[in-house]
Amino acid sequence: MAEYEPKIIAFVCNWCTYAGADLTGTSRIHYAPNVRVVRLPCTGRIDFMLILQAFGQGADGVIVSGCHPGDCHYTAGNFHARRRWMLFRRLLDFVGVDMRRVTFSWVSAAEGAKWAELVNSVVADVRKLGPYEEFPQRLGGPGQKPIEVA
Amino acid sequence: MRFGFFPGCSQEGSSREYQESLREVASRLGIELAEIPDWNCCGATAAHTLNHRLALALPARTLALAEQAGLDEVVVPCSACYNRLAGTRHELLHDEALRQQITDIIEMNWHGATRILNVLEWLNRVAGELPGHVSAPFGHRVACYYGCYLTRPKALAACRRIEDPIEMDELVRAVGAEPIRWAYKVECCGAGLSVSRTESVARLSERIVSDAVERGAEAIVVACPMCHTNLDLRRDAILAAAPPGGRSRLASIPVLYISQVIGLAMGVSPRPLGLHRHHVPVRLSAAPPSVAPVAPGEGEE
Amino acid sequence: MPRIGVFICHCGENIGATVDCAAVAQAAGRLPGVVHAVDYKYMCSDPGQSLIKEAIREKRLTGVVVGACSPRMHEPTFRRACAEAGLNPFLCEMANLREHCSWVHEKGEVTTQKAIDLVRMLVEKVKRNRPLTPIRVPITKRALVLGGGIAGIQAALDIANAGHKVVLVERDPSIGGHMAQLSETFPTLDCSQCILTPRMVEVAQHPNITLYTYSELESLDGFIGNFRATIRKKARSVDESLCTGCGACIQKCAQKKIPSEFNAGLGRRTAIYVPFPQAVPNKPVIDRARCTYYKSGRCKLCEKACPTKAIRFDQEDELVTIDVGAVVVATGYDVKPTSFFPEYGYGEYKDVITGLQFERLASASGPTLGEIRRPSDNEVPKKIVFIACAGSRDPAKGIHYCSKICCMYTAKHAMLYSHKVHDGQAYVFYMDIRAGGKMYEEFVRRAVEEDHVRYVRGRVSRIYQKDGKLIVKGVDTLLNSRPVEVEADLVVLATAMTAQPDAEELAQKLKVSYDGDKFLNEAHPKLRPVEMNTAGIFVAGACQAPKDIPETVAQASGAASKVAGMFSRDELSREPVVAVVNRQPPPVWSTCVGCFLCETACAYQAIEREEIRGRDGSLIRTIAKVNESVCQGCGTCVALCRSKSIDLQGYTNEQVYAELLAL
Amino acid sequence: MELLRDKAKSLLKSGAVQVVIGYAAGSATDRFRPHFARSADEADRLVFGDGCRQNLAVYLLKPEVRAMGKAAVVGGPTTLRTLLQYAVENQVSDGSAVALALEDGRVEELTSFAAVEEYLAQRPHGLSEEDRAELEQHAGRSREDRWAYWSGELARCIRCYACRAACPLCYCEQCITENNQPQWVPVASDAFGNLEWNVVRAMHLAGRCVNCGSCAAACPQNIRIDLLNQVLAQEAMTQFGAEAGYSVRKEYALSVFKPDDKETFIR
Repeated sequence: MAEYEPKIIAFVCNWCTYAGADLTGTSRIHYAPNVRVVRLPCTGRIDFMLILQAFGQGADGVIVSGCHPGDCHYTAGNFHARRRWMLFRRLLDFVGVDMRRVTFSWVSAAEGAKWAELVNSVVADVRKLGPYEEFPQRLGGPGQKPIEVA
Repeated sequence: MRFGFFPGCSQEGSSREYQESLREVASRLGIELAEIPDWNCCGATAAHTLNHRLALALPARTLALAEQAGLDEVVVPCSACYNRLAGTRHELLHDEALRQQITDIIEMNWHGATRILNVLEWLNRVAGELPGHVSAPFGHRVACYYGCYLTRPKALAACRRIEDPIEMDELVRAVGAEPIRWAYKVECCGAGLSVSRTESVARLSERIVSDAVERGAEAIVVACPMCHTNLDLRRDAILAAAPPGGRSRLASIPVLYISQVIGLAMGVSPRPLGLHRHHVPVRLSAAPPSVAPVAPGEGEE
Repeated sequence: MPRIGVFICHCGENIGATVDCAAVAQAAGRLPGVVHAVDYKYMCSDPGQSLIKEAIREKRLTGVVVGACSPRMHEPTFRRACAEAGLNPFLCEMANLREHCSWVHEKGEVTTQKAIDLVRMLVEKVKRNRPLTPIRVPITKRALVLGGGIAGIQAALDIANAGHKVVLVERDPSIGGHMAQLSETFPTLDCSQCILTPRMVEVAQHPNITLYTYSELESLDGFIGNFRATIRKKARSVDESLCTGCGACIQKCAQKKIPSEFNAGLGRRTAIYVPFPQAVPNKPVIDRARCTYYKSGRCKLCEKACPTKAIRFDQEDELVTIDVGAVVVATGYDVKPTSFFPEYGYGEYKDVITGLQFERLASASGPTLGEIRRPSDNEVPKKIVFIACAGSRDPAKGIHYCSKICCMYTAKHAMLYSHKVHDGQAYVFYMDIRAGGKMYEEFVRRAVEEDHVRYVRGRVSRIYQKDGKLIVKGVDTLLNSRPVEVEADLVVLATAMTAQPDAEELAQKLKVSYDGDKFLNEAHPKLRPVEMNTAGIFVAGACQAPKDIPETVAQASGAASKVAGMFSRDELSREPVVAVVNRQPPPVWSTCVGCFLCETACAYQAIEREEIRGRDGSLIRTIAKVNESVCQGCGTCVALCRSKSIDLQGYTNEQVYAELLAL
Repeated sequence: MELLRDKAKSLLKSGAVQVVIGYAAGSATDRFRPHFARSADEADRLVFGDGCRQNLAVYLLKPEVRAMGKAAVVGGPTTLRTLLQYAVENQVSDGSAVALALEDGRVEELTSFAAVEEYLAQRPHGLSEEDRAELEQHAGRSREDRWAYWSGELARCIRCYACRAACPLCYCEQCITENNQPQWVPVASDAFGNLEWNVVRAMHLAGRCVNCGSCAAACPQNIRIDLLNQVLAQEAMTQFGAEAGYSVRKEYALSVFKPDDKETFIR
């Protein structure tokens, strides 16, 4: 059976991490193709529910990344996001979600290499963890197993 | 009121009069100075030039002992001991890992409750009650000399204005004295070179004493044993280093501890204040009758 | 039914080399809602764009997805193309198949599949895009300039000369600021008054400039293009229309011993006074705190002396409200007084003065008419010591930064002193000489080589007085650090340049941010130095950071050009990517429950409270409302809102959710 | 009980309030139900006892109760904290409601937010010892155990939304679950839908929940959903020093920030 390829979904901010990923491209730094990037104006715009929805879509790992504190194009978006993540992480961990599959990071527009290294390390870690079988799938989502009718 | 007390080596030896006068003042104010049981040497310069952990462990043990004895605030007369104890407390409170390491070494626990006060901070606490106890106002012009350790480093400084401190000036004013404005409040007196290179101490201290004399001070007031040693004990070397002429006042201006000035103002006679132990005899003209001339060396126990 | 067009670009070899563009186009063609899918070698080229335009017209497309480079690169290009073909530009999205796919992955099926996924994400998103139109914001073409120093004067003149109305507000009785106090200016030693006074007169006479002196900003509301400023015209107690500026009242005034602020406390002035001879407007003001009449009700000598009966003791402060489109903050700086330095005598030594006070001594209109005489006994000092970095670059004193201009004006002072006191000797204690401007280094070298100023590299630890002399104890670190003592007659401290004492209060009125030292924050230190984060407010001069006159004037002209640029259009158009609170038909009005937790979270204060009232005026509900001209579109409020009543145009919840579900 | 009834009657008679929201005897000796006393004899049916734990502040925002005019609400510290949290969230203005704080038989009338703040300031803050111990006990387990426990528990959720109805701070007219464009929270009570709902409910109460326990009490399936709120309340306290309902001036934890908020997990 072909080697297991983890599915990674990334939510990134447009001004720093997305631009950083662009720089990875212009510098032709190769990295694992498992990630799909959703572009949002700011980490402040990233709703915590998106992370759960991503897992519900069959994702095995989620990356959430934006500007370093102080660099935010909107001055405070990332500060608000950080506070949300601090609380949300504790809740998910308490409920037993595998937090090793959720990665939060700051990647600036100048850190092309860091983006590539981040994706590669997340893909490698998640590949070791294997598919996130135990996480329930969204009804009608791609990972949905047919419902057995008793 | 009850305070902890850490005499350190100087209070038992070279500046016993500082402890004696401090205890006189404290008892007049109804304050108990409870010596920390089984205190050990603070390590002074020797320790922190050799080994950083040793320099922290020695004072840390004393801090732990004080905490166990329930002495929340400890008065430390000698400014070198004050620097070591307060410095250790500051470092250990700001570095949890270091605190863990040091408490392991001394095999005692210390939670950081004890606070370290030097004499000026302690006297400031009771400054309000001083005028009430003054029976013989110390009506003299005095030059308050703060030296170095009381104003450095900035984080531990007991004085608010580290370049032009006024705490001692306010205290002497509270007992009727008149502090003069002079330029050598925090200039170096040569400190530790007192033994190894006395001529440097002589040169530096001479400028301090002569500036005080030129500005009409009748006495120099200090709050640290080292300052007192250099300005008082080394007076002969100072005279040798002084330019010729105008040496009589240079030879006779006495050096008093702040606690002695307050003691005198409270009407305590010179002997209990240890004035007889000074190298430069304490003769203050037109001083209140209670200050009889005392020849040096007389009455040595 | 959505009719989506997908256009895959080869970008020459950049995408085509590793991604099978034809397969991607084919796969895209099979996606539900996609009615047109092609791939082409250079989609951003002219033929490429016309491919898109024709497809829009022929297939009546309702949405376009271009699979090519990064949207940060060509999103504007393709959106313009769609607009030209009649499709709302915000119905066009880009999938990043180059930087995020072809350039970073190997050629092969996996990469092509990723490209297809990326396109599918954007197709699902574009189905939920709605047509948006740029936000139009009307602009009031009048500028408010705060501060009448050289920065404010320059900005006001530039804006006025660009044909726009300007209101210049100055707190002191006259404009001119600190520059008016200077004797000569480095590096050319031309007289400060000679180059400044003409500009001051030009301001007073400019038809487009309304000048309010002895006035302060009371409050500022509104947003870019639509500010409402309230200005408090403090009562001058003199009727400006009648007063001819003859000065008779000043001669007669009984109060003659008031320390003159203009002369930095060295000279004296009367209660009714004009700060300096070249003041603009040259009309006196009564200092009510010091005037005998206001203290005891007697005197009134000035009223008796006034030929035109212009004195108005009962004059009240006046509040003036004006509409402005932009604000230029040019409120200048302050200097630390000598009392800030305990080691230099705490300000008690008369002959230890600040650089500004030395300027007054050297100035022809100063208290000593230009002769260098020391304040204590009016003697000409034979030995003078200048101390650079007094307070600046001194973390222990809480001032970390370098004040930038002291090295230059200290050299200038030493030069002026040498020219005026030939047998005098000047010393300068310095740490480093910072003379980086044009002709600056040459200027300092002249002071050292031609005027024989003794530069001693070392800090001064203490100054004390002895037999009328000031003993300056320093060190010369270049002579193996031997202590140096100079018996000086006069000591000048180049004290630190700081923000104005009320800078914080002003910043809070303007709702702009400031740094730890109370200097105002520019939007971006390198790329937007004259703008501020709050749209429509600009900054110039030393209120933003210590700087010299050339930089200040350059910044003032920069700010003015920004304002003129803004006023060149009748309306301001802004990207419609802003948040919107949903509206529902009555009686619900909106799903927003008015908790306003978003209001505190908004970094731009763009969320306001809207009161829904019934026909009888009774308050039905209070709900949030986004001010579309101020909102920058970060979306923090959208993610914060529990009931999802607020959404971000261009990145609505539906769009983002659809993009995610396409994976 | 008597004190409470007299107080209610005097308030009603003086017209200070038009309705007193308290508890009345329920269908069994140990059961109580909310009671809206608007006249003297209705006030006589007011009772207070151990079982009265439901947070009555929830009725203050109901349009029907608002229509009755100014209300007085009976309750313990958590009810008072709800009042202050309503103030932070601009739902109740100062003086528009009276609180009757009940503690070991005494009734204290608090008419302003300041009075409520002062009353609460003397009471213990934060989670009680048992709550904290229970949380530790849950959090201490391995991840697999925690996941097994919670996915099992949440699977039993029938999405009746009684928790939402009971919670005073769930007052959104259109809750996110009723938003179907996009369908953030799936309607079906399958494993994913239940997880999504309970996580969203807990997060929406982070830094707001006053730990009154009404949600867990209302849950027909007896799922300990209040633990989810308590873990977030504890985290908000340790990380941001934020505690809901103790001061009108305290900002909502997620609408403010400190530039140097400490965290260890962001790469």
